[in-house]
Amino acid sequence: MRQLRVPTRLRGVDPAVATAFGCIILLLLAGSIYSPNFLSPDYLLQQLKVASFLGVIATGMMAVILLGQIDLSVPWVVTTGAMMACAATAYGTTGSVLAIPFGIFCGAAIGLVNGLAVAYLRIPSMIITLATNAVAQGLMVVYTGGFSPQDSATPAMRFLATGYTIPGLPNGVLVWLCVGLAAVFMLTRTTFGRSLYAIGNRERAAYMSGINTRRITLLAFVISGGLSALGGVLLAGYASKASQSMGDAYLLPSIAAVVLGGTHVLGGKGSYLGTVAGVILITLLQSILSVMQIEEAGRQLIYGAVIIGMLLLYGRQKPA
Amino acid sequence: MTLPEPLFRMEGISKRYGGAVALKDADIAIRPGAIHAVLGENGAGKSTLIKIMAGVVAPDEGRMLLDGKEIAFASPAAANAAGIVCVFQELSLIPDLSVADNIVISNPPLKFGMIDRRRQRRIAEEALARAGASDIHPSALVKDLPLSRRQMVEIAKALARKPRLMILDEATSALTQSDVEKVFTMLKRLRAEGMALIYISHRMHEIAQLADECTVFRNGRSIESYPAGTKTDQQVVELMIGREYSNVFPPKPAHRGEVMPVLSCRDLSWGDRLSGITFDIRPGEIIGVGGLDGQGQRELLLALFGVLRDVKGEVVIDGRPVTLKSPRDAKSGGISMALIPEDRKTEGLMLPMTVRENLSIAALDRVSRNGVIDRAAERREIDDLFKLLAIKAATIDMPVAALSGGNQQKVVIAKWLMNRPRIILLNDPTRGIDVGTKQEIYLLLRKLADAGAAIIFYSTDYDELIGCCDRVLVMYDGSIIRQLEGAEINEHELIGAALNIAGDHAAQRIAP
Amino acid sequence: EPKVVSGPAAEPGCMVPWAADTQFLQYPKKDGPYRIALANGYIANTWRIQMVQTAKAYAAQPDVAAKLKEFKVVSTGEDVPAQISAINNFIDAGYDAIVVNAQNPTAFGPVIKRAKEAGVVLVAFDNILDTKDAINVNVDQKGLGVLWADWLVKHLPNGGKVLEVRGVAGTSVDTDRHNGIHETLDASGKKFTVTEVVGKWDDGVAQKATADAIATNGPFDGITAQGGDTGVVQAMIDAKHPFVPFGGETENGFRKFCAAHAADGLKCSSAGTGPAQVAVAIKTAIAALEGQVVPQAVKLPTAIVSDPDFKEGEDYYPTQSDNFFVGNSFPTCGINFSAQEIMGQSKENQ
Amino acid sequence: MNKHASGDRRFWYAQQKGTLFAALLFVAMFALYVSNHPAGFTPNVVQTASNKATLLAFVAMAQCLVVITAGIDLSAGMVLVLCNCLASWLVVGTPLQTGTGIVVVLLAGLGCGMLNGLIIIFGRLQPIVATIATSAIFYGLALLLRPTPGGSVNEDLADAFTSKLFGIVPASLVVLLAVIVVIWVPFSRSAIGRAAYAVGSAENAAYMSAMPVKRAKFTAYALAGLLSAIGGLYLTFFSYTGEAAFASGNAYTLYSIAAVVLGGVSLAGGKGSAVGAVFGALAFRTIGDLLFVFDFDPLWQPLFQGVVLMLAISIGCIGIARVRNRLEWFQ
Ligand SMILES: Nc1ncnc2c1ncn2[C@@H]1O[C@H](COP(=O)(O)OP(=O)(O)OP(=O)(O)O)[C@@H](O)[C@H]1O
Ligand SMILES: Nc1ncnc2c1ncn2[C@@H]1O[C@H](COP(=O)(O)OP(=O)(O)OP(=O)(O)O)[C@@H](O)[C@H]1O
Ligand SMILES: [Mg+2]
Ligand SMILES: [Mg+2]
Repeated sequence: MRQLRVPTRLRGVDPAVATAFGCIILLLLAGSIYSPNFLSPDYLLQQLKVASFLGVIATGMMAVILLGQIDLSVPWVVTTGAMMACAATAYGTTGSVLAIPFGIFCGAAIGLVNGLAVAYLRIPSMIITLATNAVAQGLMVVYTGGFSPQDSATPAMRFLATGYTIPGLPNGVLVWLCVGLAAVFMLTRTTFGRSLYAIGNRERAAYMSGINTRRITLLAFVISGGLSALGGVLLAGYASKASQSMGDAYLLPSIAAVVLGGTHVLGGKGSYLGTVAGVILITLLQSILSVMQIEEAGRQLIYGAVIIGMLLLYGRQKPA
Repeated sequence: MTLPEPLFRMEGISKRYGGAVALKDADIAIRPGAIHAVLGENGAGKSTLIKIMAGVVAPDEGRMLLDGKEIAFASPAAANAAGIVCVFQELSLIPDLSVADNIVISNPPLKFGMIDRRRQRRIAEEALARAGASDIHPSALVKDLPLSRRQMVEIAKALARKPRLMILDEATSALTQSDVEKVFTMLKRLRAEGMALIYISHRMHEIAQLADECTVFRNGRSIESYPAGTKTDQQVVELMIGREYSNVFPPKPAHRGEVMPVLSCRDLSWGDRLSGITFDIRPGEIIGVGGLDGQGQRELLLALFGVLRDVKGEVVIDGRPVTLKSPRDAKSGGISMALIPEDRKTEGLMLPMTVRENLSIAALDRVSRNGVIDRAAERREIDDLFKLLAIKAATIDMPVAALSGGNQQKVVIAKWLMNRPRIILLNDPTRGIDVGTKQEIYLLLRKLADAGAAIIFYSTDYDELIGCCDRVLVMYDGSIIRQLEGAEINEHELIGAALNIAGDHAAQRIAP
Repeated sequence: EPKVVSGPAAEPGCMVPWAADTQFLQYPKKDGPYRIALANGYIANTWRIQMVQTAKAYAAQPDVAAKLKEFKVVSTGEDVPAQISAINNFIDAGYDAIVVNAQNPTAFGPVIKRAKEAGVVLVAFDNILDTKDAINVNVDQKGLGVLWADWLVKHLPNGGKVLEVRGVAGTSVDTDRHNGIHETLDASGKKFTVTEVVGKWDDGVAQKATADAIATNGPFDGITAQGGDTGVVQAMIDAKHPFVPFGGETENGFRKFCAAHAADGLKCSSAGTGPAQVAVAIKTAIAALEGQVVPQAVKLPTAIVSDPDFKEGEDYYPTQSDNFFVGNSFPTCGINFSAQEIMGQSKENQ
Repeated sequence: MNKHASGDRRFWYAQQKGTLFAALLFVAMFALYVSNHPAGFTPNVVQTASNKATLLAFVAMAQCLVVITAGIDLSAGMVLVLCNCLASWLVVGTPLQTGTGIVVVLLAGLGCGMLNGLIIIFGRLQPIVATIATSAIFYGLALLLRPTPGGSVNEDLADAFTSKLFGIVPASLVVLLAVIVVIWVPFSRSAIGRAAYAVGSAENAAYMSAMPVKRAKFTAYALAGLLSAIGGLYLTFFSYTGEAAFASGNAYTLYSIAAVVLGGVSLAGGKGSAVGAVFGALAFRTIGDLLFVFDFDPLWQPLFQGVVLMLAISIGCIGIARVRNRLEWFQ
């Protein structure tokens, strides 16, 4: 009997993810003490809609974090995506039709620069993405100042973010759903996903196994850039216009959401469902705090304390 | 002759990891001034036992006695304080620190509360000298050293702590013969000084040479303790594996007719580490690579596998010259090469990932279509490999890190076999593997060769080269200095060539 | 070392003293042309970009350009020490006057000292400096809050539920405007319940916060916002919240909404601090260098338009970007840029 | 023995490469700056540059300590902001009150760092998200202290700390040097400091080698808090006031990461020195200074800064082209 064989267990839900969803319910219940409206379907759908922007952005962030890298260029890639999509509308109907793809393309292009630098020049992602963020900001400032910017969202962008294809379900959520399903498929079923995890765990071993580590890394950054830009496009649709600072509010929350969802910051471990939970948690927490009538100082204190509390509940790493 | 009282004693120790039982009701008694060998096949629980001794993990049950007094260790530091020091199988050096830093790591010499670098340097030099490794520069970073040097540093580090009980868990697995000699001399000296020593190794002849007492483990139980020399190797091995055991190496086939070489090297050079490497290998052949450690054997394998840049010379595969720029090129389609790397922890495995994911990582193309993994096909391939290599794992969805060292090594081999490679490069593949498994691997290699694979096999263990290989290339200073064939492959010739002792065969030098 | 003199200022119509007790200063006359620097902090938002563009355009006007040997702009980002250092550098480099949009009004004590020693004229605008040793050109931030609150008081004779969208916490502008709003509402004697959310002067943030507030605490009888107003209205529209009286800033998008939905109840008062105040600051600096009498604290007129006075092409531009700040001219100072002209300038040039 | 001596120099160089590179980068950029500055290489110009740069240098040192343990402190900037707000209340009045104030501010910073350490070590949380959370807490506290900018500081003291010694040497540089000598040198040479490096390099091996893993991490985070507090104190000396500035807190955090990387400290942990981080900070700050000496359209300035930053970090990776064993990419 040299070989032990236990049939594959049905893979249960990760307890951390389950706890995260438990926290969401707890949060809503806590909110409902303040105002019963927190449990109304309208409010919940609205939160989902708002969460979808963060959700799309966090998906890209997750791909990069799984590699053991990070993407700090999110703020201005979001803005670039939004502004460039709107800018395209200045070029007639072709422009309007291509607005959304063009916005995403611009984000992916910045992602490509990040990816090339990280994969081929081996510059640490934390710093190169900081630099591309600065460059993207510089470009957008030049653009805004010099080109009489066209910054209204097209009807298509409005529709994508706030319209309804399925009654009751905002399109933004639908977009997130599609992105999410694609991400789950990619992470669990494709060679790309496997390679992502492998590189995140040990790049050297992945390379020695004949994985094209550079291409995978490059691709992950391109995806992150593209999805950030898509987030920006959605955001522009939601606000019906693009503006300079629209991405600022998404960097730290997207990292927090991914990590809150159980993904390991050093890479190689994490599930998409966890990220979904993290995104919803962050969005709800921000929203509930925002309407509570307390001083901003109190909000910040509670925000920090609640995140730490939740992490302590389920986000603890295994003891060494 | 009365034996001295045991210094350290473990009674009824059990340890479970989740459902897996690593140790069950194990006993052992260690005396001062003796070398105690612990034997057992992979996963028998040896490492777990000594991790408990060294305070790394806590036992579930049982008690430990030091000098007759019951004791428990909360941490490695506590065990250290009690005089128990361990050279772990999984090295515990800090790669980014210097050799000297590492040697004094747990207890650096202080002056005004700061580390006294001069004294640290002296201590390190002393310890290195005691371990017989004064060729290592104390300021070198550990990560820049080859594995065998690291193991010497690890031993020096243990010595610097002046232990009462020193444990070596497969501490010599990556060492070459000459290093092993030095270490043995040192161990014997320590024994004479009255230190208690525990020695774990899968190399039987080492144990025969060193041990005073032996304890055999099987499936987490201590099966038997006996004074060394009271049992034959055969008996010991049967104790270990719990079944009969015969002849280690499979027979070598008779010389085949002339077949076209599948791979030929013409004048391969790389910087000052490789020069003028020329040889051929035919399908069905197992070529050994020998020599002292660090003579360019690893670089040769890496160069063939496309890892090194600016390699001069020609690699010809199936009669066509090729340029390989990455392992990906090397493993792909027509070439179908595989490399079992030297360090499974950093180059072979993604430890936290599951057995399944590790196994199919090198053969993803094989089990996927358009980038989508076919889980059923993957499963089938894995089942085959599990059977072929008899890998011991509760489920394929458990992390590879939870397997014992030997089974991890099997996974590394298996993952490349999934690719059905035609050319297999092995970099010391039996390191840390028990006799039973080693034998399986030798059989496997022969089976693969018979099926048409060409195998290049670097080993630090001469027995293996002698028993397994059809030809052996002995390397010295980056060149192939001798090629041994047939009856020439014996210990005498191997050592002679490795030390580059000019002899009657000097004329046969292959390399310029 | 400026002399304290008695008023009025050389251009009394433009350089209105802040209060009755504001001192008038006369700096020693220097010979032109002058080297003037603009030390800006953050730049990556529309207001600041528009401000910098206006400064450039103003400095390029022939009569102004004739007086300037050099006009240099440096933006240092969010961090105060960098801006302080920038001013120090300008002093060391021998500039005659430095115009500054301070990141923090209280943080410039040491620089003000140094500028004074070096005889450099320091003019602050937008975020003014807490000092009597520099010239401040400012819009009455608290007064803006008062204006908006008065508008609500006027339109909600019986009081009611008001949503207040605040700016960036911890800044003096936010606090001043907030205080203005609350003091006025409290003083009205009517019963107002105010729900506060933080919009950070950003449309996206304000829109989300407003949407949340409407869903949980709505509906409201009146709204006031200090920035990000376009987003606030957008959130009302998305939530199908009835249009209510609104006191807000001067973004083009906001005014577009106001003009379009006035008939449905979106009665707006739009008042704010236009980016063109930088031109007034430069003008004041030049006047000071020329030895003219200037008030230590200049009070700028507030650009205010209220329902039903929104005029297309003058108070708002329906085809233009939402992000412009429309109040971009100070006629009493002879500064008559339109936002459109400023932001579109290079495109026209090309 | 001779062989060992030449080996020593080689190994020393290998270990100090990052620091040397940062120093070189800084000297080159600063030379470019000063030689184009209208006022030239005068004490005033140096003083201005050093006052601005030391602030970031302190935060970069803080970040460096944590990064050495393979952690990261995204709350460093907020600790600076919090200590700035606190100092604007406390560091005033009589010399005794001022002194007490300084001590309290430093202790507060130390406390913040210790809180980070405790949460990360005993809560076993990932540093990146734990410090995102604590930075919200620190900012909340800062806002409580200073809902609007204001407060004051003992101006004599502040001037002394930001002035020039003997009319030439910037006091801030002297303080920076003193902090390196008093905090960094003992730390890096102590057993705890070595453990910090070990933890960053291979935590498991460090644990197996019986090193004080937890104590090392805790010390690193605590000292990081202290160093950020020194930064906060300096901010107060520099600006005479306190402000709960969210954006600038975050900016300092991100800049400190950039500085640390420019300074040759590996974000993977176990490598680099605070001296390198300080040079990194100085170099990073000089990028901003370059705006003065080159005549750029104001709207192009942010782009210029981004591009220079990108170039600066790209210089460091030239070595990758010379790597002959591809496995070295993965170290
Ligand atoms: N896995 C990798 N990670 C990071 N950088 C890489 C990786 N592989 C290659 N590079 C970088 O990309 C560049 C090109 O790599 P490539 O493998 O094509 O080089 P090469 O084999 O030396 O080619 P040539 O022999 O033509 O010079 C190299 O300069 C190297 O720095
Ligand atoms: N961390 C762990 N989690 C789960 N199971 C473990 C863990 N460590 C060891 N085991 C299991 O305990 C058993 C004993 O392992 P141990 O490492 O002690 O074996 P060993 O005798 O040292 O083998 P080898 O000769 O291969 O090193 C193995 O079956 C192994 O799978
Ligand atoms: Mg073992
Ligand atoms: Mg083993």
